[in-house]
Amino acid sequence: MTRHIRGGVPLLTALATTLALTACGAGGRDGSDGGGGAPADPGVTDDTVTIGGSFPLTGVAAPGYSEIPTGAKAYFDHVNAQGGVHGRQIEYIVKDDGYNPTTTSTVTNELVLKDEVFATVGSLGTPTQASVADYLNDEGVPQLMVSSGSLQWGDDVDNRPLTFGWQPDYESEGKIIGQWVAENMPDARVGLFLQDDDLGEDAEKGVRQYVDDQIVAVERYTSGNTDVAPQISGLQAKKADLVLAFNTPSYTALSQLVALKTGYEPQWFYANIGSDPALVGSLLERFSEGAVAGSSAALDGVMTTEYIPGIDSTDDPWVQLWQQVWDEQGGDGELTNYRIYGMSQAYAFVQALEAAGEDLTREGLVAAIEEGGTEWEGPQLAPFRYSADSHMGISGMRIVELEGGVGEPLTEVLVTDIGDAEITADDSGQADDSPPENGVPGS
Amino acid sequence: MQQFLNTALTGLTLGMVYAAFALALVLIWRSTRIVNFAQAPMAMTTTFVALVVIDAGFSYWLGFVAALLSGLVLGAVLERVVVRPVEGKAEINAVILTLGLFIVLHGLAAVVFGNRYRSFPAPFGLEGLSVGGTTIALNGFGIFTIVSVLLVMALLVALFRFTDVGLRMRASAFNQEVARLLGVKVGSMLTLGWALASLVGSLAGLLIAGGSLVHPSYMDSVVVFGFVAAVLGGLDSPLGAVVGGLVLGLSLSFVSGYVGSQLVALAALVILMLVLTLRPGGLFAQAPERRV
Amino acid sequence: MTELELSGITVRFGGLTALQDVGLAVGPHQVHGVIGPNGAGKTTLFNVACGFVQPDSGHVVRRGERVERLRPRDLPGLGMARTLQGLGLFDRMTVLDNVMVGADHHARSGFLGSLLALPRAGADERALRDRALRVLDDLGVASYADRFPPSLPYPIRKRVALARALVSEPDLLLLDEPASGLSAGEMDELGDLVRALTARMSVLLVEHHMDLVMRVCDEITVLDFGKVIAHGTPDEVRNDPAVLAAYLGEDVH
Amino acid sequence: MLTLTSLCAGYGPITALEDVSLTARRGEITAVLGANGAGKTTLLRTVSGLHRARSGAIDFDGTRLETVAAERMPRLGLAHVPEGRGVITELTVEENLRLGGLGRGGRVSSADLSRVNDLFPVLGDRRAALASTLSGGERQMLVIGRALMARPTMLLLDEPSLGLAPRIVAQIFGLVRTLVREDGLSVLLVEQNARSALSVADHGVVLNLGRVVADAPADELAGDDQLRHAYLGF
Amino acid sequence: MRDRIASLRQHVLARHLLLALVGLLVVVVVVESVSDYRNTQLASMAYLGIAAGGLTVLTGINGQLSLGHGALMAIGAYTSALLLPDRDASVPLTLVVLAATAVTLVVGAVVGLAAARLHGPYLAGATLALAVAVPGIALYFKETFGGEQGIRVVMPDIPVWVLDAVFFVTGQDLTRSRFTAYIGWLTLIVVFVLLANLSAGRTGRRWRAVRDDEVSAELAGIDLGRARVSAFMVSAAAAGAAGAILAFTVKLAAPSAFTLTLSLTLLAAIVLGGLGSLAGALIGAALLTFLPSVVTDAGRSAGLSDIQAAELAPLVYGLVMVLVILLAPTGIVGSLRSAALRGRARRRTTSPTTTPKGTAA
Repeated sequence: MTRHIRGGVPLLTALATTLALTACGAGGRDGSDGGGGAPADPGVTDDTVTIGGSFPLTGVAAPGYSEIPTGAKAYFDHVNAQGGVHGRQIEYIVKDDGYNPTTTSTVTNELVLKDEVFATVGSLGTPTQASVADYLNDEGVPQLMVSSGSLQWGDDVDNRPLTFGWQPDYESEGKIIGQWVAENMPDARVGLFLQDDDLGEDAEKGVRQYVDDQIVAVERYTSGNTDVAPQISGLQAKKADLVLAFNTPSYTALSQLVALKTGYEPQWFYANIGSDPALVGSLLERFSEGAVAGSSAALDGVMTTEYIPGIDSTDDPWVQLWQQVWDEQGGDGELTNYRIYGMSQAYAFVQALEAAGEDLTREGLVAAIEEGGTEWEGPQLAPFRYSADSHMGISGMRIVELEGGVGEPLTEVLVTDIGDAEITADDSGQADDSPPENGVPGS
Repeated sequence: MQQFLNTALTGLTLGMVYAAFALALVLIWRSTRIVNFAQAPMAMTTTFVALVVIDAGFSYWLGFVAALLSGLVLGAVLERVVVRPVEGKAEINAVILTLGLFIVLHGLAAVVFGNRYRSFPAPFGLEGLSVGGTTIALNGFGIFTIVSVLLVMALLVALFRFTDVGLRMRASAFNQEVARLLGVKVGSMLTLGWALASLVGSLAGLLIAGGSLVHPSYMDSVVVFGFVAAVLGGLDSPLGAVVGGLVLGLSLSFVSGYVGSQLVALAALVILMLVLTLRPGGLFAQAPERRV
Repeated sequence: MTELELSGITVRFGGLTALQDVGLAVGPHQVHGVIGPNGAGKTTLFNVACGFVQPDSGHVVRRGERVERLRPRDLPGLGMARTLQGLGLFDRMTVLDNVMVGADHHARSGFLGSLLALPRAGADERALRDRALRVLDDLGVASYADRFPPSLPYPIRKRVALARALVSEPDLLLLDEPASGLSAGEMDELGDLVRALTARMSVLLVEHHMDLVMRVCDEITVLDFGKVIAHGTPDEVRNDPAVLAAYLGEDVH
Repeated sequence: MLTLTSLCAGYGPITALEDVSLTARRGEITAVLGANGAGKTTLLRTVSGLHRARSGAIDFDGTRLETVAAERMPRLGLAHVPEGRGVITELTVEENLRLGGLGRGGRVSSADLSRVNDLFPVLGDRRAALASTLSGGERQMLVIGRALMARPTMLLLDEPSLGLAPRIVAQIFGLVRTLVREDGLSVLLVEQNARSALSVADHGVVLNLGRVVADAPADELAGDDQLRHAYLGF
Repeated sequence: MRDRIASLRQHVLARHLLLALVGLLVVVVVVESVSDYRNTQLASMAYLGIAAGGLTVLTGINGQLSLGHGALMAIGAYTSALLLPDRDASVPLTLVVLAATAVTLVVGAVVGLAAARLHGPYLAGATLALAVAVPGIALYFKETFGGEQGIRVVMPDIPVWVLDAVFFVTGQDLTRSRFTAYIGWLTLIVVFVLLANLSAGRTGRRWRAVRDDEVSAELAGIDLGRARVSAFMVSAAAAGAAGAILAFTVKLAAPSAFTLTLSLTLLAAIVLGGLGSLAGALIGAALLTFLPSVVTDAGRSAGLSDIQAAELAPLVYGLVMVLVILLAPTGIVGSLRSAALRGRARRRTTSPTTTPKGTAA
């Protein structure tokens, strides 16, 4: 009974102490930007610009994706070593969200409120970035070059004026793949293997524009659940002999394993996102003993798409640049396609910084991308679609067949847009660009 | 038809693993009246031990043995050092303790081995067997799974039925005080019980990992399924655990294949609640438990 | 009219018959003892009387009315209270709270009253507390009101347990082995207390300390092997050869 | 053989034994008598190491037992025979017996098994049955037989008559007597059934409220009012 | 002695309201003086604290263990998210919290009815299954619950009168994170006052009685089933409110937020703080909110990589949890309290005269 009476005192003490501790902990940082002074945007000083990004460094999506920020960082270091952009060094803060949208929300809060970044750049994942898009736009923080092909990054400029995509969207990819199948494999019984989110949905929309009547089965898996046996069995039961798969790399490995177990041998067509031969190969490598040949040969004969030159195109000047940057600035490990992805993205961001000029503001940066983005040269095979009406990224890709880890082109570079835009061969000459001497755009 | 067969075969293989895991839970429950929720991360830890051995260039089998042995040791050490003080105390303390161990082992594995997916090899082909021209969802590793679980069960039966140590262990499980009066070192028997259970749990961990991806949480849902399987058979009955595991494995495989894989855990929950409501002592109970 | 009547009670556990056609009646302001060797069925009979065990046949009659499917939680409503052999005190609650739980059925305020701490609930609480303190005072243990039971000596704990039963103001009290663990002196005090209680209620007592039983009981029922082997006043019982045989056994040779 | 000196024991705040001294002599049956709650079972549990004494000494053939663990007792030749409920019901009759034989350390000898089966033919007949299917009398025989499997020199018998009909009680006590006479066993017999116990015992000790109130040869006690008093309070 | 006890106990509500008021003052001062980032952390602490408070009632006071409280929070969070679809069609936040609480209360009643029959490990296992099963429902009914991406929570604009009122009191503009922190802590204070009322009154006493000894509780006329179910419902309602605050803070209701880890975290909070005390629940929530960054920094400076260091915090809770159960089963508050009691007992025994019964002033 007395414990009720006294119970309140510790309760209050606890409350007061913890709150007081919070207050103390925050003391240093607080008022630092409260007072007046230059109206500079957060994250920008005369000689630095601080940006951030959240990536799955741990968890189911980590293989491969966790390498993207290391590539970007290496390229930023390369630029910094050349004196930065307009005299500013780029500081890139990378947070781990484990591909968990709730965690993304927390770490993005941290990036914005604690680290006070100028913009987020390259942050990865559809569900993850969707959870913070409104928040970032509300806070006025540009959400640049999201590493995902969802339509959310660029299709809704009115509501998300600060959000920009980078890679080709899944709908366009679906359309390009769909048209190719309709033209080249008109008799195939098509099965769809889809991740159960925007990735699968957008892609399905695109594919169905061309092969709606060829589709015999649609199976969806939930990211995080590693048992895909029911889905593969479903495809097999419907006798699909061409599987168009829009999934992350781990699920490419898992689907191959299950197919092996159930003796299912369709023609596989993995969307770009899940088809990195080196990564899938390394995931499958252990399952040897005559079951799966290890390394990159695992995906031989599989079709996929390509929108930037990959690690195996050793003759490509861009790949040579990336190799040089990685050798000089990179950390542990080899150059991989994911690191190339990160570097290509970082290259585009540096272009944006260049274009935004000496007086760096968030508004100015956004305007610069909208104005000049379509003209930028760079490693991408097709141009960006950036404009005041669309923030969508790269406009096209080519279809390739994997052989020994190398993509043999089956088509030229095809460009299109979402909706009923036509698919045409790219005539911009973008694929023939070569990088500037020192590897820094605009110099 | 082929889908039905494949679903059933997948369920059978999975059921065997659940059975092994449930058996591990039952062994510990019988001897110490504790449901070892830490069984899942314990098995995960030993699987990572195997991975370390294999990564160091040794064969799968050496890794396999290393995992089982480390399971044995881990079980014994945890019982002696951590669990012993709460045995026979308020049951809620034991539950919280095993959940605490759950978190600790998880965290430890994440720090030491990294919180990411890694592939884990299988000793036999992953290619499905071919029967009459069609390939069925049972591969060499699946057969190995079934055989090894059956073998371990047979060994356990032999141990308990035909050896003096087994007799002592059973006596300790059923009546500690009488066992002590008859000269049985009950403490050692409990330690041995935990060690054996942990070994069986490690086997389940290795079998789930084989030919698939592992990460620190890969066994988490298995602890739920193993628990449901154990309750299905009545927590006290090793035979019940095996049957419960098979029933659950098949049921869940069909739910996953025909309803939706998202609802597998929900199905397990529904099965659990039905059993607890209709037959609280499990499928093999003679009569409902009596109060006071 | 009798306070409590058990008639024709038969209880079987599996194949074992724990009680067979057992009957007894407790009159007003009477102390009725149930005795018998270990395993005779005393506790089972007691459990029938308070609803923990449902008899296979026979019934419980309270003040002339048959009670169908008696449940333990019905006891306060029937004006009955029971102590437990193992005391069953709430170890992580104060002595006062322990006793207030016993008085719980006097309170009228409900969940909402507690949730919002309504004035009515406050008044109820005060009334319960006063009741509880009064009973603790009567038993001479009011000074332990804010202590926790595990920190108290055993005889004090026994009194607290008794206070918890008495605070519901029963007119039939069931005492389960109240003397176990007490010293001879404490047992005498207990005897006086039980006698004093008869002014307000009847008592049904299971006890194996014979001297206490003989001293306080008005009537005694003796069980052995689940059957009544003797019944009567203490004097009648103590001279009954069947009782002597049950307790002391028979010569083997 | 077994000597207790000023033994005190209890549970938490309850004192169960106070200053108890007694001696059980070799080759004799010593009966410890008393009503429920007199402290008999605590006495036995304290001797066999299931319960720790607060003070006092326990000497068994020159070995001090106060701090010896219960599981060591069978090796010392001391067998605590719990009442009939102490069979392990989940094991078969033979497994119960084998378990008894393991207590001494080493393997179970088939000679011991057949000797016990000779003593209790009913156990031999039902060797494969689960102990849970035995009657009360059979269970009592099983616990005694199980104790004998370890070839003890002294039996501590806890209420062997509990819940048994007089005919069965007589049978069991007769058997105990035989064991003492023929095998030279010593027995400490804790009983509530005083007359039956005294009719087979050599010596009797009466406990009341945890204290020794009488200690005398059995035939002397049997005619004494002490006993009636301790039990019935008059 | 008795009089003093009586007078103090008489005004349960007054005492709790007074505490609440003081608490509110502290909250205003702190929320106004720390950064937006700290305020988001404070909001997180609030929802952890509310849920832990509810779990304390269930586990600490009623003795039932639930690993399913993460799932119950999910129900509150999804309810809130469905009520806040976009900025224009918003329901007032107070109503949102109440609705989340009510819906979870109903679900809690169903779960509680099943749980009341179970004990110890069975209850733990069943609620564990609940924790694992519920996110799957959100995935399966994708149309309604948004699948893996979950549903966005769009916080309505802060009402002008609130902005004005806060500015009037504090002289500062109210930012969004500050606003969320206020909502979280106001909810926490209301929930805690109600829980404290219950705990101090007849209902709480019945719950404790059921926890400590079922047989005795039943003999006192308490319906065990009803007591258990009511405790579960109250606890679930608190979890629902916590879910709403989580939705406001994270601005998203997604399955990945309500994994087994969340449920285990809540359990860690109440064990760390001390089972059975609301103050402990709050301390536990504070530790879970603020400890990770401390531990991570420590790990990093001890030479671990960033990713490894990030995994340290759960390891530390787990270790502390195990140690608490082994060494101090009553937790932090319990240990302090018993230390205080020992201190008092020592003083009591050293004082020359013992106070005779009933005469203390």
